[in-house]
Amino acid sequence: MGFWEIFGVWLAALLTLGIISFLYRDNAFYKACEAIFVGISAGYWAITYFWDNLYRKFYLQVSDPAGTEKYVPWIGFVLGILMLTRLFKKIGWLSRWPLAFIIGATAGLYMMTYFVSNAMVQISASILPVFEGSFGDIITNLLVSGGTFCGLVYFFFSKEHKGVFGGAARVGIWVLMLTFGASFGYTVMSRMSLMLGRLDFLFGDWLKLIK
Amino acid sequence: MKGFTTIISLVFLMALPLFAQETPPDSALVGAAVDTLVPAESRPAPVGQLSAEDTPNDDGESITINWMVSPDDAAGKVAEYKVMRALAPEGPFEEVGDAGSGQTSYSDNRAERGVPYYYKIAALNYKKVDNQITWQVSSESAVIGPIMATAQWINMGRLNILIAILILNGSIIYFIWAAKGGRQFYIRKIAGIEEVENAVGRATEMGRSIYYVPGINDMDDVQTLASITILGKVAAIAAENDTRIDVPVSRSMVMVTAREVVKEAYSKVGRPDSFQEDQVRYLTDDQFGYAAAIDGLFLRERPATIFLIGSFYAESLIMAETGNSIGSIQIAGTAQPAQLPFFVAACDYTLIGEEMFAASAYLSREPKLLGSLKGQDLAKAVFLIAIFVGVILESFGIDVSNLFTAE
Amino acid sequence: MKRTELIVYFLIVAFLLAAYFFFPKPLNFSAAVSIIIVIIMALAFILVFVRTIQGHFIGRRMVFVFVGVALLLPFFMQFKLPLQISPEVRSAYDALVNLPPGSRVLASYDYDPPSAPELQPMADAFIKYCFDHDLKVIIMGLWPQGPQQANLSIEAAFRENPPLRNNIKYGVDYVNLGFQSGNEFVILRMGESFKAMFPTDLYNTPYDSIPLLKNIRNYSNVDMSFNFSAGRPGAVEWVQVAVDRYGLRIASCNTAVQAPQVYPYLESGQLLGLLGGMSGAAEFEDLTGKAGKASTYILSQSFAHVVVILFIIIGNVAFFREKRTKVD
Amino acid sequence: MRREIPLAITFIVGVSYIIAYFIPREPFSNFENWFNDWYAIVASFAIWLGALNLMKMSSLKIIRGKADVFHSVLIIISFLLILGIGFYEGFRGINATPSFSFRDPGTGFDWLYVNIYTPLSATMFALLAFFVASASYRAFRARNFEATLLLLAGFFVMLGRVPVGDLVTGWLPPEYQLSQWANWIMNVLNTAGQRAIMIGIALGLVSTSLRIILGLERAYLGGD
Repeated sequence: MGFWEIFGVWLAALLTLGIISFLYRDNAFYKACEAIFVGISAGYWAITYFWDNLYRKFYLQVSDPAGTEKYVPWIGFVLGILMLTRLFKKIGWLSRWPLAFIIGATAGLYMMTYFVSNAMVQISASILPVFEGSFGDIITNLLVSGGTFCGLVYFFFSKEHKGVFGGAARVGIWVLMLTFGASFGYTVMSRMSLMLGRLDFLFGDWLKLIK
Repeated sequence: MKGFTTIISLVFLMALPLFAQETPPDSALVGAAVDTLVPAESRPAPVGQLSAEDTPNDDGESITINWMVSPDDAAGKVAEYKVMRALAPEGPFEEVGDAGSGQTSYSDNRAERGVPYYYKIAALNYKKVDNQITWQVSSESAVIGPIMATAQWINMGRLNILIAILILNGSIIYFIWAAKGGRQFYIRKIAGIEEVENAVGRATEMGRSIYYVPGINDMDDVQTLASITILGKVAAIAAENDTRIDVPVSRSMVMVTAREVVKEAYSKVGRPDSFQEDQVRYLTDDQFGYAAAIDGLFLRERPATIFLIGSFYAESLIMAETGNSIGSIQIAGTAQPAQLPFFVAACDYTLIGEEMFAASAYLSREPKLLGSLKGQDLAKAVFLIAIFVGVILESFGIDVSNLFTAE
Repeated sequence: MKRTELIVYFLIVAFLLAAYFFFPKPLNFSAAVSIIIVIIMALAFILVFVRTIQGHFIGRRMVFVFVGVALLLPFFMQFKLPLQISPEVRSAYDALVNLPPGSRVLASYDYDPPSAPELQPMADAFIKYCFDHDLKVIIMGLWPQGPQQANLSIEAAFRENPPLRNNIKYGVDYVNLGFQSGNEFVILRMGESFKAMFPTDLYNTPYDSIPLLKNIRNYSNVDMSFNFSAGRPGAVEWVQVAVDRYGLRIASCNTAVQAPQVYPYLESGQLLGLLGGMSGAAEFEDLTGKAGKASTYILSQSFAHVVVILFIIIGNVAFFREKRTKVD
Repeated sequence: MRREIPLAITFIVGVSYIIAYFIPREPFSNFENWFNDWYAIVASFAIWLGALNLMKMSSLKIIRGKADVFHSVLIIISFLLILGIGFYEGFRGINATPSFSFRDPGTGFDWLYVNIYTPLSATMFALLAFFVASASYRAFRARNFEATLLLLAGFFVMLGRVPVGDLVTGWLPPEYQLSQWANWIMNVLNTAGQRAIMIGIALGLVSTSLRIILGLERAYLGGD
C-alpha cells in the first residue's frame, strides 16, 4: 500500500470518528467535519454536473460537426444562465423563468405518470377475484382488495365517518397502521445497516480486525 | 463587485471546455476473427413465420418484426438472431439489430417514416473463446416486405387514461369554480386539528410556550405551504390565549413567510403589539444541525405543546423523541411515508399524508384548496365503486381490470 | 470542554490505538467467548429492565453504547444462521437466471455512499453473476455517485476472480455510461433514445463507436433492467416512466427505507422482483452463491434488531406500569 | 412581465407534456424531447447556483467576522480543493490517450471521494442507527390501539427479516416461521396500505399539478 492509500484510510477514520463524536455531544471536532462535508459535497456535485452534463451532454452536442438540431440545447443553456441571476438582487426575478420551466415540466410529467402508475394501475391490480383459488388465495385477495378499499375510505374527507362508512374507515386506519409498522421495521433495518458499513470500515479497513 | 467577480469566474468555467481537445473514437475495441473449423451439424435451421408490421401508437420511427424461433433453438444451436434490413428485396441487406436465442420479436427503432423496407432474419451459431469468435455459421430466412413505418395521431391504447384524466381534472376545476362562487363544502373532523385548541389551552394553563416546527423543506414544497397555512390558525389561537408561540425554521424563505403569517394572526385577534420578530427565527439550513438546535431548544424551554407539521426526513425521530421525553403534547403531520411511523409511535396526534392537506383546506377555507379536495374525493368515490364492482365481476370471471391500464 | 468529556475521548483513542497495535488480526471469538458475550448482554438488558421499571430511565448515551456493542461484536463471532429466501428475491433472481447468455441488462446505479452498505452487496453480487454468465451490462446512474459505485462493484468482481480481468472487455461485455442529470426526465428521454442522454460513455467515447451499444437504441433493445435505488430518482421513477410507458422489464434493489413503498408495484406486476435492504442483499448473495458483505453483516443486523425490540418492550412495560399507577 | 411570462412558460411546458402522453407524433414528441434535454441542462445550473450561493453566504460570513468564521473558511477551502482537483483531472482525462474519466480509480478526485466524501456522508446518516434505538426506548409507546398495531407489525417484520426470527420459531413447520409472517405482512397488508396511500398521493399530485399549470398555485413565484 502506498503512502496516499494509508494516509487516506487514516484520514477517513479520523473523519468518521469526528462525526460519531456528535453522539456524545455537539462539539468543535464534529462542527469542523460538518463544514468539510458541506464544502466537499457542494464541490462534488458541481464538478460531476459540470463534466457529465455541461461538458459531455451540452458542449459535445453543440460542438459536434455532424449533429443535427445543434441550436436546440442553447435554449436550455440560456435558461440555465438565467437561473444564476438569482445571485443578484436586481435581476434576480429573471430566475423565475427557468424555475417556471422546471415546475411546469414536473407538473406536466407528474400529472400523467402518477395518475397512470400510482392510481390507475394500482386500481386495476386491486381488482382481484375473491371466489377462486385456495382458501389462502381468497383471504389474500380479499385483504389486498379490501385493505386498499378501506384505506381509501379513510382518506375520504367530504363525508362524515359514521355507520358502515365509518366502520370501513376504521378498518382502513388499522390497515394503514400495519403498513406503517412494516415501514417502521424496514426503516430500523436500514438505519442499522448504515452503521454496520461504518463499523466495517473502522474495524476492518482501518484497524484490520475484521477479515 | 462580488457579482462581477462571480460572473467572470462563471464565464471562465463555461469557457473551459473550449480548450479541450476532441478525442478520436477508439476503434480497436473489438477484433473478430472467424475461424473455419466448424463442427458438423452446427448450422441452425432458419426461423419461420416471419412477419413485420408498423409499431402501433408511435411517432413513425419503428417497425416490429416477429418470427418463430428456429427449430434448433431449443437444442442450443442458435447463439443469436440478426435482424437485416434493406431498401429492396434483393438487397443489399445491413444489420439493424440482434436478439438473443429464444426471442421472437425485435423493434427496429431506426426506421424512417414512409420508407418501404425489406427484412430478413439470420439465425447465427458461433463459438467464442476469450471473446474471439472462432467459427460462425448462419442460415437466413425468406425476405419480407415492403413495410413502412407510420406515425399515429393519437395513442389509442391510452384512450381510457385520457377519458379518466379529463373527468378528474374537469371535476376539480368545477369544484374550485363552485367554491369561488361561495358554495360551502363539508369536510369531516380531523382528530389532530380538533385537538389544537386543547393543546394550546394546556400550554396556557402551564404557562409555558408552544413550539411550531414547519419541517426542513423550502417554500417550493406543497407540504411546507400546507404547514404555513395551519401555522396561521394555530398562531391565532395562541395569540387569543396570550400564549407565546415559537417557530424555529431552517430556510430563510420560510422564515420570511412564517413571520408574515404569525404577525397577521396576532393582528387579527387584536394583539399586534404582542408579536415579537424573534418568535420566528432561522436556525440553520443543515439537516442535522437544525435537529440538534431544536433538540437543545426543547430541552431548555420545555414547551408544553409541540407541533411538527410539514416535510420531515430522518430528523423526525430525533425531534419527536426529545419532545416526548420532556412530556410535551405533540401534534405531528407529514406526507413523507417513511417518517409517518415514527410520528405515530412518538406523538399524541398525527395528520397522515392527505389529512394534512385537508386540514389546511379546512382551516383556511380557500376555494382552490376546498375545490381540489372535493374533486379528489369524487375521484376516490369513483375508484371505490370501481374496486367494489370490479372485484365482484372479476370473481364471476368477467375481466374488467384491463379497463384501467394503458396498453 | 469538560473533564469527563476529555476522559471519554482519551479512553476511546487509547482503545483504538491498542486495537491497532496489540489485537490479533483478524480478531475471532471462539464459540465459548461468543456465548459468554451474548449472556453478558442479556444480563445487561435485565439490569436495564429492572432500573427502568423502578422509574430510572437509562441515559441516551448508555443506549448508544448498547447499540454500538450489538452492532460491533457479532463481526467477530462465527455463528452461521440459516437464511430463508423470500419470494420477491427469488423472482428477481429467476428473472436474471432465465436470461440467455449474451442478453443485455441495463443497470442503473441510483445511490450514494450512505446507502452503499445495503446496496453495494446487491450490486456486487449482480455484477459477478453477469460476468460469470456472459450477460452484457450497460451501467448508468441517475445519482452522480452511481457510476463510481459501479466501478467499485466491477473492481470487486475482478478482485474475486482475477482471470475475468482479461476475459471481460470494456465496451464489449460492459459499458459505463456515467451520470446524467434530469431525474425522471432522463428516463423519459431514454425511452426515445439512449444516445440523446448519453452522447458518449464515461470516457468520452462516442456512443456509436462502442460495440456493445451498436444495436441498442432504446429500452426495446435491452432484455432486462436492474435498478439499485436509494430514493428519488430511483425505483418509483423507473416504474412510472420506463415500465409503464415503454414496457421495460425491471427488477428493483432498494434500501429498506424505500422497499415498503415499492411492494405495490411488485404485486401489480410492474416489477419482476424486489430486493429490500440488508436481508434482501443477504438472500440474493445466498442465491447467486457469492457470499459477500451482506452475508457477514446479517448477524450484526440480527443482534441490532433484537436490541431495538428489547428496548421497545422495556420502554412500553415501564409505560404501562406508570399508567396503571396513575389510574390507581 | 415578472409574472405573466413565467405563468405562460409553466402552462405551455406543462400542457405539452400532457399532450405528448396521448399524441405520439411530432410536433409534440419533439417538444417533449427538447424539454427533456433542457431540463437536464437547467438542472445542472441549479446545482451550480446552490454551490455559488453557498460560497456567497460563507464569504459574507467571513467578511462580517461573525462567530463561525472558522467554519466558513473550512467550507470554502474544501469546496475549492475538490473543484480544483476535479477540473484538473477532467482536463487531464480528456487530453490523455486513451482518455479517462475524472472519477476513475486512481485519480485525485476519486481519492477525495473515497477518503473524505464517503466517510463523512455515510457516517452522518449512520448516526441514525443510534437515534432510532434511543427513540425506541424512550418514545415509541403503544399509547392507543393504532400505535399498538403499528408496533406489533414492526416487531414481526424486524424479527422476520433476520435469521434470528426463524431461530425463535424453529419448532414450527417452515411455512409458519417468522420470516413467512414478515413476507405475508409485506406482500399483503403493506401492499394494501401503501396502495391506498399511493392512490391518495397520486390524486393530490394531479390536482396540485393542475393548479400549477392553470396558474392558480403560484407561491413558487415568490412575492411582489
